[in-house]
Amino acid sequence: MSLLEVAGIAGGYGEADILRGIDLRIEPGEIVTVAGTNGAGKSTLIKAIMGLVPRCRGRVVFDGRDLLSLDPEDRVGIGIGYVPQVANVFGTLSVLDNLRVVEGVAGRAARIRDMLDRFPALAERRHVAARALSGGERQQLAFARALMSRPKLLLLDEPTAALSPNLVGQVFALIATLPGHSAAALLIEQRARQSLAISNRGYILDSGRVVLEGPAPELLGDERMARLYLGGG
Amino acid sequence: MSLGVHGVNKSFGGLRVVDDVSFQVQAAELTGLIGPNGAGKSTLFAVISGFQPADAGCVRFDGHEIQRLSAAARARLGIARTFQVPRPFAHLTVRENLLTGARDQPGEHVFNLLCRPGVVRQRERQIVARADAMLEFLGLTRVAGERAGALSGGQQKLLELGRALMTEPRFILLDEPYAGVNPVLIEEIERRIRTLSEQGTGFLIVEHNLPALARLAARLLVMDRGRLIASGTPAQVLADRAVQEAYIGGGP
Amino acid sequence: MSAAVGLNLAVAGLIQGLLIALAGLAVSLCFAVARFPNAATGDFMTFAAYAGVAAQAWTGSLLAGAASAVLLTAGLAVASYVLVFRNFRGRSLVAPLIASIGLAFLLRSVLTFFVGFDQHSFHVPIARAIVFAGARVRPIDLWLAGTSAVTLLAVLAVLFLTPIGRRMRAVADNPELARASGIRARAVMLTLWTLIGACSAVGGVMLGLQTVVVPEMGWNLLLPAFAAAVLGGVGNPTGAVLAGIALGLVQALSTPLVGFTYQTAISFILLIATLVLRPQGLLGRAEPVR
Amino acid sequence: MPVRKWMLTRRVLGQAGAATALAAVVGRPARADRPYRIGALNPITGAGSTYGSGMQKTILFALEEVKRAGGVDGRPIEVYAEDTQTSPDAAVLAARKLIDANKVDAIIGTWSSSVSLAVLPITNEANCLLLHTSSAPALSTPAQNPKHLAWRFQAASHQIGDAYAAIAAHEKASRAAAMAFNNDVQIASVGFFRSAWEKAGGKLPNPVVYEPNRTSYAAELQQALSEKPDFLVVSGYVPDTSIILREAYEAGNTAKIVIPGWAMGPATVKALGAEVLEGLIVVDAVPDAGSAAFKTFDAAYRAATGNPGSSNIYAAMCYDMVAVLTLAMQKAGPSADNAAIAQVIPEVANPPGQAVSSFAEGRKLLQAGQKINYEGASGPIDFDERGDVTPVFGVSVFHDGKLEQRYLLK
Amino acid sequence: MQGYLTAVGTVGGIYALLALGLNLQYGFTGLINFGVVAFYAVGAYTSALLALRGVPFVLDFAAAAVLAALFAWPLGVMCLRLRDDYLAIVTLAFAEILRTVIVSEEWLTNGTRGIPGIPRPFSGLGAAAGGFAYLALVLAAMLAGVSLTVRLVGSPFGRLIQAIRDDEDAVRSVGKSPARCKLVVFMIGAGLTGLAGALYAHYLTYISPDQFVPLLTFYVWIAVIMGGAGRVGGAIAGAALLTLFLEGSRFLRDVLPFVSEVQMASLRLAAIGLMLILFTLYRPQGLLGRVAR
Repeated sequence: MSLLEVAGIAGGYGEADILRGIDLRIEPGEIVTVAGTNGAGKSTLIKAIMGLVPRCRGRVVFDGRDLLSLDPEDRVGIGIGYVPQVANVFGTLSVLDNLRVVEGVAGRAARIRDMLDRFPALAERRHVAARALSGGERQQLAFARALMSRPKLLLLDEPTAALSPNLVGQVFALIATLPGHSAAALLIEQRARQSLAISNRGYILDSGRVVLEGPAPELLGDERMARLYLGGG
Repeated sequence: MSLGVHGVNKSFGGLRVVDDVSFQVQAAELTGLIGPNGAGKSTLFAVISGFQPADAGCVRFDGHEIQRLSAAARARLGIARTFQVPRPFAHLTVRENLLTGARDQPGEHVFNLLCRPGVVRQRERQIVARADAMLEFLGLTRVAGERAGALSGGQQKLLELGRALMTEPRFILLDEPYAGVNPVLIEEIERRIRTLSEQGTGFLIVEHNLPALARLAARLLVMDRGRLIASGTPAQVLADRAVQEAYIGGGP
Repeated sequence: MSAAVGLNLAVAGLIQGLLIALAGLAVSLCFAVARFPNAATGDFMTFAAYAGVAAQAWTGSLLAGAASAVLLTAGLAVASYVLVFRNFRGRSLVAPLIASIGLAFLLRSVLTFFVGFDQHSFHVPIARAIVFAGARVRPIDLWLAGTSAVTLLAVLAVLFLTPIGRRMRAVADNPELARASGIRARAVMLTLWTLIGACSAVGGVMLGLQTVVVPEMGWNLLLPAFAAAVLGGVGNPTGAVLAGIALGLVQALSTPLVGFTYQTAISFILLIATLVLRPQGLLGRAEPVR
Repeated sequence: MPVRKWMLTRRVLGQAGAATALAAVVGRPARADRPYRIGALNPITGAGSTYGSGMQKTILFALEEVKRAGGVDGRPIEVYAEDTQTSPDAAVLAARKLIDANKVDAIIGTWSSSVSLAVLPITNEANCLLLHTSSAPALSTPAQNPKHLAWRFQAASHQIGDAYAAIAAHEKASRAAAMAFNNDVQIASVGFFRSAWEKAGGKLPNPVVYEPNRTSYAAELQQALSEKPDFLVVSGYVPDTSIILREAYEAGNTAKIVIPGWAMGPATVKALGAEVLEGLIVVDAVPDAGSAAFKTFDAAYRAATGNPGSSNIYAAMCYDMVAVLTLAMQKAGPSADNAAIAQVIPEVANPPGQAVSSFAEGRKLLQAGQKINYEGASGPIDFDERGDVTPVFGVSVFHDGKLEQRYLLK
Repeated sequence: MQGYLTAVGTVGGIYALLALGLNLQYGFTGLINFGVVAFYAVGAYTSALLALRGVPFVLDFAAAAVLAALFAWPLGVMCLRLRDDYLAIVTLAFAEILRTVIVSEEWLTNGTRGIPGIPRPFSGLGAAAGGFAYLALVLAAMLAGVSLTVRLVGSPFGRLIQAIRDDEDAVRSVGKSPARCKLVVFMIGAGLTGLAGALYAHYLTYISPDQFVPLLTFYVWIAVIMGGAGRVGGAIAGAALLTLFLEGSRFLRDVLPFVSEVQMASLRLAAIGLMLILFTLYRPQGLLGRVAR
């Protein structure tokens, strides 16, 4: 059984649909890239899985449970973590508080120690308000916060956007370690090549629909993929 | 006539989104601006159109420094822009959206409304005629009376283009005009842009649909992580190794 | 102005400021987490004062009276959340604001329906003031100041030192991210409204102890409370407390300059000036554009 | 008050009047076909609510007394009640309703100057009498009261001010000070106090004007006491006066404090206690506790409300309004219009004439063609040429938690 | 009875004018003005003071409207570039400051003594005809307010206002200034409110500071919310409903014999409060309104 199964999900915020029937699945421990042009509905897809899209129809099954009837906070409880693209930390809270705030974590103190061990930069600045962190530190904190609840699936919305090149590498390295922590990841990425390189499979969205899907190596070699991005370059 | 940015910097909360960018765009030379997400293209648009103040540097239009002008004043000067995610007036009809874009409607001042109703009516007739022609061109005539919020994303993109054109701009900043628009219409829009460009309207276009942009643009600018990393003809730019790196990401 | 006069004014201003701070804290908490200015805060205070007088008459003990006032008002605040304000999630702040004005009217008229418009008062021993370095300090002032300060600190402590307070600040910071971090809104909101009720209740009882208990007493303190909440930086509870105290002091110390009639107006003039010169409030952080 | 009872009263009054009217029609025709209608316009709610319902009840039982005494010859009386909400807007609409819908000939019992000032143009225009309990000087100026239809039953501000000065002299004050609630009446009365006191050779620093609804008046008090006065007038209302009295005590004040009677309620005594109030001087156009009219009023008021008559000076005024109005109607005759009735008001209320303390007594003497002088529950009720009552002030002092009347100022 | 109905109609008409002003500001443009009573007072005092100095009525009324609008100008300039709710707080504070000024600056306003003897137009016609003529004047002013609103809303200016409510940035992008439009609406609304104040002052012939309390602002809000924000008919219907309600409770006592008059006052306020809550919860668009945004 798949970890996440999305079938015919459609919906949006205002009157018009942004998602127009998307099918997608993620197996346990798998990294899946979702790419596509701006406005294709990538962020909306992630938010819909998280339960943050007001109008949403279709079927979303996670770990055998129907998600659409659950509140976002309850989806966290059954093993979904979420790192939004912007505003992904509580700026007014200290680094430590950003981690402590997560509810329903068994052995929280130990888990926080784990996280600080894993992200030494955060450990150093644990009493600093999160809004004072650099872009890279913020991203790490957002990861750490999402990982606190030991998610089985991590939803990542363009985690490398606007990061400096060496940080981009770090973030991808970090994502690559997730399966080792028995977490699957759904990754939205603009840097499709780097992202697919660490992914098992990928989906390409356009106008709220899946236009291309397949195993990551295949997609990387697919000339349609290159054309979509570089006009046959 | 030209539009230029000189040494523009813009940061958000310690993150430098636009990093010392300078370039000059001639009206006669249709220009595309490309780069991966987060490269700072939209922020640069916001700085040029007056929606964000630059931290440093200046913006020149037609030889004048304009960075002190409000967004509305820049639009009146002839710099029109569209938004990446369409922002129609959701509760107005499609036609009303276009009417709102028209310039020189004295009826938008209460004094004229009460004291010169004839002038207002006459101008309104002209504007409606222009709007209807615009609807025709955009293929939106069928939905002219519908509320703009009910349109599909692609239709909203078109509407927004039309609204910008209604301001009779001399220079247009288009933020992803093709996103969500069907291919037939893309060619249609392309033709129109080319016509306008030939008539002397300047264009700076951000677009991810590179084939379409490459057909249209005489020149491409490439941004990555806030910096301008390349510029030249489409063929030159797309062959550039650094550009490919920035776009799809380098190999492992 | 002699030093003694100034000192006495400062004492009076401090007491007044602590009262404004309590009300301002209740307003600010609500604005930060529930995201609307609660115009019923003043009438929560009035309710608390009446409840306190009644409970004191019944039990004969001021402490018991005050304690029951806090409990009852906290219950009232929670009930108003459950019955009214909970239903405004996702609407603009105007709707809950208008509803809170309605709630204010409703509360006050239910009070006057049953107890009428007559003046009531707490029974407290009245004693001569202690003269201390030229300043007259009434024993009751010390109690009022002490209790207000302890309450203010306690509320801030809940906010900054407890898990639920941390969650509350997270919701205030970014409600969507809070939900996506698994923070349950219900517990946070119930705690929030309990705090709002308790804070208003202590303010109401203090006000009743210092003055007299009449139906309009809390409503009259609402504008200064709003002023404190805005001056302190919208949604910044610590700022609201400091701004409330500052407002009280400024009002009192400005009287030699502007006279007694303009005393109250001073805080509003300050408020407008602050909004114009520093829209984010004196101690506020810049609000992200929404 | 239960409305059903009130409606009953209204109907009974009407019927009783009608019977009287029938009897009278035989002798004198004229206007007797139409009852004389009185509008009781009182502050049932709002700031004046402490007094309003007592005032309304008093008007009803006073008219009941008139009816029991046989009524006004040839004039049945009806009464309609309305609430001013102590707000000029609401009062104007209520007055309009009374005059236009209920066709009243007289409006009695308005409280607070802004209400009376707002109602006065309406009554004036409709040739309607206005008997009020407000003290604003403007109410009896020729500009506002051109037809002389408005009559003041409350001491005017200048009279209260003079009374403060007289008390200060009586108490042998050397340095006086004053505080006033920021409204027309209170500022005017301490203003008059100041001019009277300075005319008598005393000196008074600027009165401290304070705002309502403050949480503390410590600063105001401090300023008022800064010249170390031995005599302090605090001219305000119940809530603010309670706070000021307590804070004055806490601040160790030694000056004698004088307050007007309306600023003192049963709640004040309960809240402050004997020690704080000890020595407090209360001045009021007090019902002459010895007068017969006051005794009758007091008994009826206790029966109607359960409180002593002395707790509501305005109710006593309303009692006198009914008596003076009905006596004047009696004297002017059944065909008289309001101008004629107004003209004889001083004739029934002022000396010379035999002193009477009720409508019943007065009616008998008037029927016998004698001159009368009504001596009322709220004072002797004598009007000056402007239509203002010239009151007698009672000065009382708190001692051992009780208010003891010490002397009268005439 | 006719005279009473005339009076109710006059007061109701003045409320309707107030509601029209606020409806223009809040209903159509989303400006949260909690200082209605301040502009009302400016109008009332301006007109009263001028009339007492012998200025003709027409000029008094015009000056009241203009001055009220001018008072709105600096407030609008200060606030309209800030967040929506700042205007609410600033106008609320402005109303209190203004009341203090009226109380304190006796040389101008006669302080707490108020201004008696304000002349009333048509008083020469006698009580009945004069009252009726004044009612006609108030209704004419109300109709002028209605036609102004209708004209504004249906005009290119009204279109721009609606566009501003949808997306201010998009309005800027087509070269129009949202702040200017909002300021104009704020001033026009204040002008209508000032005119209402003038009509009130001359009707009552006496004004004092305690007639201009915040409760009045909330009454006007209640009228707009109940009637339906953003609808011309809504403002009128709301004002009518409010007047009916406030006056009707005078007669309600007769059918509720177990309620004392003091309690009746409480019930009146309680009902208003409850209606506000229920309307915002269950019918935010008001009686006649379209769906609130």
